[in-house]
Amino acid sequence: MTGSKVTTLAEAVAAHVRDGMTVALEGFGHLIPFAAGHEIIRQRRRDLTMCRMTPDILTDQLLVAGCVSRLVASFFASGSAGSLYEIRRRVEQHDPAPLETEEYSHYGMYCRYEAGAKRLPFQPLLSYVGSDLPALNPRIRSVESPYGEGRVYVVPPLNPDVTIVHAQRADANGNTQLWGITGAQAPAAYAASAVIVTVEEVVAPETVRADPNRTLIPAHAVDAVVEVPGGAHPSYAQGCYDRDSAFYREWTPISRDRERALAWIDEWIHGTADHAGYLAKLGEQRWDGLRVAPAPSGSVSYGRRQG
Amino acid sequence: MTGSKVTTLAEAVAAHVRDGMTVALEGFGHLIPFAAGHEIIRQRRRDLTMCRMTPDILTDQLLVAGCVSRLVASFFASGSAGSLYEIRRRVEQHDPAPLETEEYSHYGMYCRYEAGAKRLPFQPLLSYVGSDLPALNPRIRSVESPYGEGRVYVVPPLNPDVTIVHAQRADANGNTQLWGITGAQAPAAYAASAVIVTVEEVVAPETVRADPNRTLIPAHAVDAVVEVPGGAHPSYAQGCYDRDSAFYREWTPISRDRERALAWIDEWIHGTADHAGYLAKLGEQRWDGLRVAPAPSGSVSYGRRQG
Amino acid sequence: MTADSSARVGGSSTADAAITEGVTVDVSEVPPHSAEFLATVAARELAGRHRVFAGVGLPTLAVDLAKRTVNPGVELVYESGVVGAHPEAMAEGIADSVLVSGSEAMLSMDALFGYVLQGGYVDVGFLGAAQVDRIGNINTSVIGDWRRPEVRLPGSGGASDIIASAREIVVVLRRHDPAALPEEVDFCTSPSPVRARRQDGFHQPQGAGVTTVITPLGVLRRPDRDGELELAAVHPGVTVAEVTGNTGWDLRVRGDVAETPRPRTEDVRLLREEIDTVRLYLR
Amino acid sequence: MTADSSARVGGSSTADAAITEGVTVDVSEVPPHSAEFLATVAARELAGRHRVFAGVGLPTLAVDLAKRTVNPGVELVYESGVVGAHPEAMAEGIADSVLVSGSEAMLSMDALFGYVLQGGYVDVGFLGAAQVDRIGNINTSVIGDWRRPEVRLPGSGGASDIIASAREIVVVLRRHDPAALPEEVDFCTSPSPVRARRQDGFHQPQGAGVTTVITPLGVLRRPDRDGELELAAVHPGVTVAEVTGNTGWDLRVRGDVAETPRPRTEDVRLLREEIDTVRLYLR
Repeated sequence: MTGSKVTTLAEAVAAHVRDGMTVALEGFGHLIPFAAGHEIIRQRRRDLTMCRMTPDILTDQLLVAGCVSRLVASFFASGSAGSLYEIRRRVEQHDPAPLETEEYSHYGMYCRYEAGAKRLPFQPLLSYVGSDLPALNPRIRSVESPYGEGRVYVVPPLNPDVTIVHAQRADANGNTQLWGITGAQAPAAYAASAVIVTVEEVVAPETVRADPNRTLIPAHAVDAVVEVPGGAHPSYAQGCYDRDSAFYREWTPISRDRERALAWIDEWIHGTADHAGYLAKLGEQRWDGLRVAPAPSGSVSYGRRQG
Repeated sequence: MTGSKVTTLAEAVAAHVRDGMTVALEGFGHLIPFAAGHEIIRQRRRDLTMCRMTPDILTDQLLVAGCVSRLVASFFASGSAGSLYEIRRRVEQHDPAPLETEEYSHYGMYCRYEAGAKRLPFQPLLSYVGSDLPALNPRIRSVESPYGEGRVYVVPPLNPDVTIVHAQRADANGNTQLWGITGAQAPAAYAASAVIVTVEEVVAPETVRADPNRTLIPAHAVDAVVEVPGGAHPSYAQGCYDRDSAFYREWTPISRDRERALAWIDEWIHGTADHAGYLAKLGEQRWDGLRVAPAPSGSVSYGRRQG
Repeated sequence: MTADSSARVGGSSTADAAITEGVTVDVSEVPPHSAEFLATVAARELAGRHRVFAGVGLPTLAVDLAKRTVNPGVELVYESGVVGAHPEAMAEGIADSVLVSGSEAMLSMDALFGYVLQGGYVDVGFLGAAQVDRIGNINTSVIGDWRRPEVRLPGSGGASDIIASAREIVVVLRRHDPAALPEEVDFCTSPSPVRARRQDGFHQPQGAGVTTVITPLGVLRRPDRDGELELAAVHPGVTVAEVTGNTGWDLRVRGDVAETPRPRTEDVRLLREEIDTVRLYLR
Repeated sequence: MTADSSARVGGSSTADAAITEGVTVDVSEVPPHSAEFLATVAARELAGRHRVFAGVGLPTLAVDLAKRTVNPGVELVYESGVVGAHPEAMAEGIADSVLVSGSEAMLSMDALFGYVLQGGYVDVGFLGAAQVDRIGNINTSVIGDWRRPEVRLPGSGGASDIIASAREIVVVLRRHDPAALPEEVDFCTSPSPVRARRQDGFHQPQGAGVTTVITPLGVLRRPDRDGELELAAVHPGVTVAEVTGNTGWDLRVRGDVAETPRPRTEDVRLLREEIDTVRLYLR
């Protein structure tokens, strides 16, 4: 599966994300694929089952925009910055409509992607003994250890129709490299039928191949590669730009008022043609505040056989 | 668990490897901890249960030297270079004594380390349906999927008393970085009660911390750090030196003749005080033939928050 | 072993003996319900511990303070995969880039939850909660009926994974009333080993569960894996009766109940001027 | 689809049509039992395949040749974790440093076996064997009784993992006699899906099992997941009767049995002068 997979975000989303699909947008606090999520909003997809360990503001926005009817997740708030009010309105008041949720712990959710990627019928973990979570979620089941230590909880595979991730870089074939917090991106990609990777930069194959241990998602698992600089904003890309924590704080009052949230979607997503337009609207000055100073990893050698 | 763990190989082996223990020396073709294995021979340990996915020449040598009475493994030959005759003599002719073996496939063996590291009572995998391996090895069992897809084979945890690995570099606290083929080193280390890491180079903490994604075994899992340049010979260390393929070919006739093999152990292991002595005996010229040209990975940035 | 248990009752003006070794230092008058007070008390719990798994919120603040005061060598572990963080600035959340840059290891989440946590390497799991009950069950999921809750809380995150495998759990609560400390939680997200044991035939978790709950009124401890929470210390100006009256069950009071030492002014200065300069947690 | 099935029977001196598109090229007279011959036949099996999992030994040689001739775009995957190898020299084994340097990805073994293999990304698993039987079971463990074997073979390595999940398996044998091709293997290391199905109630492997066996006498194929191996091609100078007489069961012969095209002199030159210059596999 060689050959360039580079395309535009509009084309990638149009080609791979369809109404009613199960879509994983992964990125644990870091490298959250906001630009791709915003494009799903622009294309007005409906009735998606959204899979994300930490739904974050991105899910709140997709819910406000009416794209999502079901949520598979393990944390229903926005990191340190408080509640996601659209999620709360849906769950607590069924306003404007109920939201079906399927809930795990972080490791339970991660193990679902692992089982999905490995085509295992289930994955055991040590969590949940004594917890009410299995009663709430009948997909959490248990099996007896055949070695005599009693029963252990298991989770079933999660195999999204599409997984979308953001990374620092990939080559045109889709060999994808990320560093910093790597989240559930690799198993979520391998678990999916189709994978879209957005990156800060499409780089030469030689750049990737100089450091193959950094490739966490090889080309064979990737269907579309899109260069989207700043594509994780307001989350961050390690070494590229920092989290827009001010935006995270600003979202709380926006999210609390459904009309304001709708207006935000209209202005910032439907009101911009693409992510470049969104960033232009954000402005150079705000972006300047997110810049980070370089902190080089240093280079190691892989060696070449001589003679 | 901060503070230097740097010691000598003689001290590390004396402190952590005792007769009758279950010892994992991992490294999949790459970074095989030969120097540590040779030190086990020098210290005349007995009755060890040796765990290695690919026993390789190292296990053949430990068997010749009388250190090992039991072998847990998934491949009983020496890569492309043919039979390990000491293993074959033990198994086929019980000469000079039988060798108890416990056998898995590669992924089965890997999953045992995984289950050991994660303290899971078992790990499922898709292998073995229809194979005779479960009949040969009663530790390979099966469980029924609670999601209705039938039974699947599982393997139990493997928790060595000691795991020994070799790596390109670590800091004095034991934060260990390796690249190239990473094998079962990380799960084998986490599965063990004690861990010895030998490295090509002990580096400053700043070097490790400049690229934290390369740390596969953090300090908290490591008990002893030993700087042993060339410690993987005759296997290799990516970027440092190449495999001594000539030695691999030379071992076949040595291994075929038990008296020759014993003489080799006497001359090369008992006849040298330590690994530096072994390398000196090997000679500068032979080492020159294993040198590799540099192939830099290039540097990425992790970024620093400004202001 | 902890700062609290060595402190005297009765509003002494000398600060935590474990820190100052008898030297008199300035103590701060910040009220016991303040984030500064809670964070300082929480930070002291980390004296002598090797490895701490810090959850979202106030725990992030407390571990930062601990690393600057009572335990510079403490190894900070985060569910995002960070091991041995050396942040140059306060982390605004458990996935902040400052936790990553300069850390000792950046593991996969599988290695973090599987090897580090389930592997038994975490001494203290440091969590926030909406409710903690008598035997140390934690609720972070819902208030009310979970089919249509009054309040949808964040859910488990890593909490129900952490409680199963961390050696012990320290919880910081920002309220102390019968709703936050009920006889039994509305929903058990992260179970006490007492509750886990009732699930007959299951492989039992290795963790001791919640051993310490720090609230705006005092410190509750559950010294016995099979036991219940009891009052170990009251904060300055708080009476034992106030604590028991605001707890949702008949709270047992230890015979040696202590008074919590006040934060040092230096602790409060560090929190305000060097750690949480943006007032993210110090609300 | 394969080179063999498009070739004519009867010792034509024109080489493989799939490679040369009708142009007459020099063919080599290396004997069919030579490593050069076997590697060339094996390499041609890879035309049109995306992703190949190369085992220890002759397969390593064959995939190198395939990448230089019939399928430059083939993605080479090794159990050591290498994905998309671009070796600058012939790999002396599946863990050779030349497979790592310049590769597209160096995955953990968990990702390689779990995600890539079990995940269904491998089109062809390319294995050596001591025995292959009628329905395509592979023995790489022991000859004789496994409790005290006559010959202790290398064992499974990755083979029993690969056969369960690779779309199909190609085996190269260096002998063709009833001992190497018995009615039933002495020990089944890596099972045919036919044998797997007899294990009632088990989640069945997705792979088709062994579809092709290349021997010094000919090429056997098992076109049906539920079927048995049959003779599809004989090597030049070999009769059908020679093959059936040296096979341990009543080998079915296809109506359209072909003659294997000889290697091109260029294939042999590449193998000898550019690939296996140290004569590691070309023994």
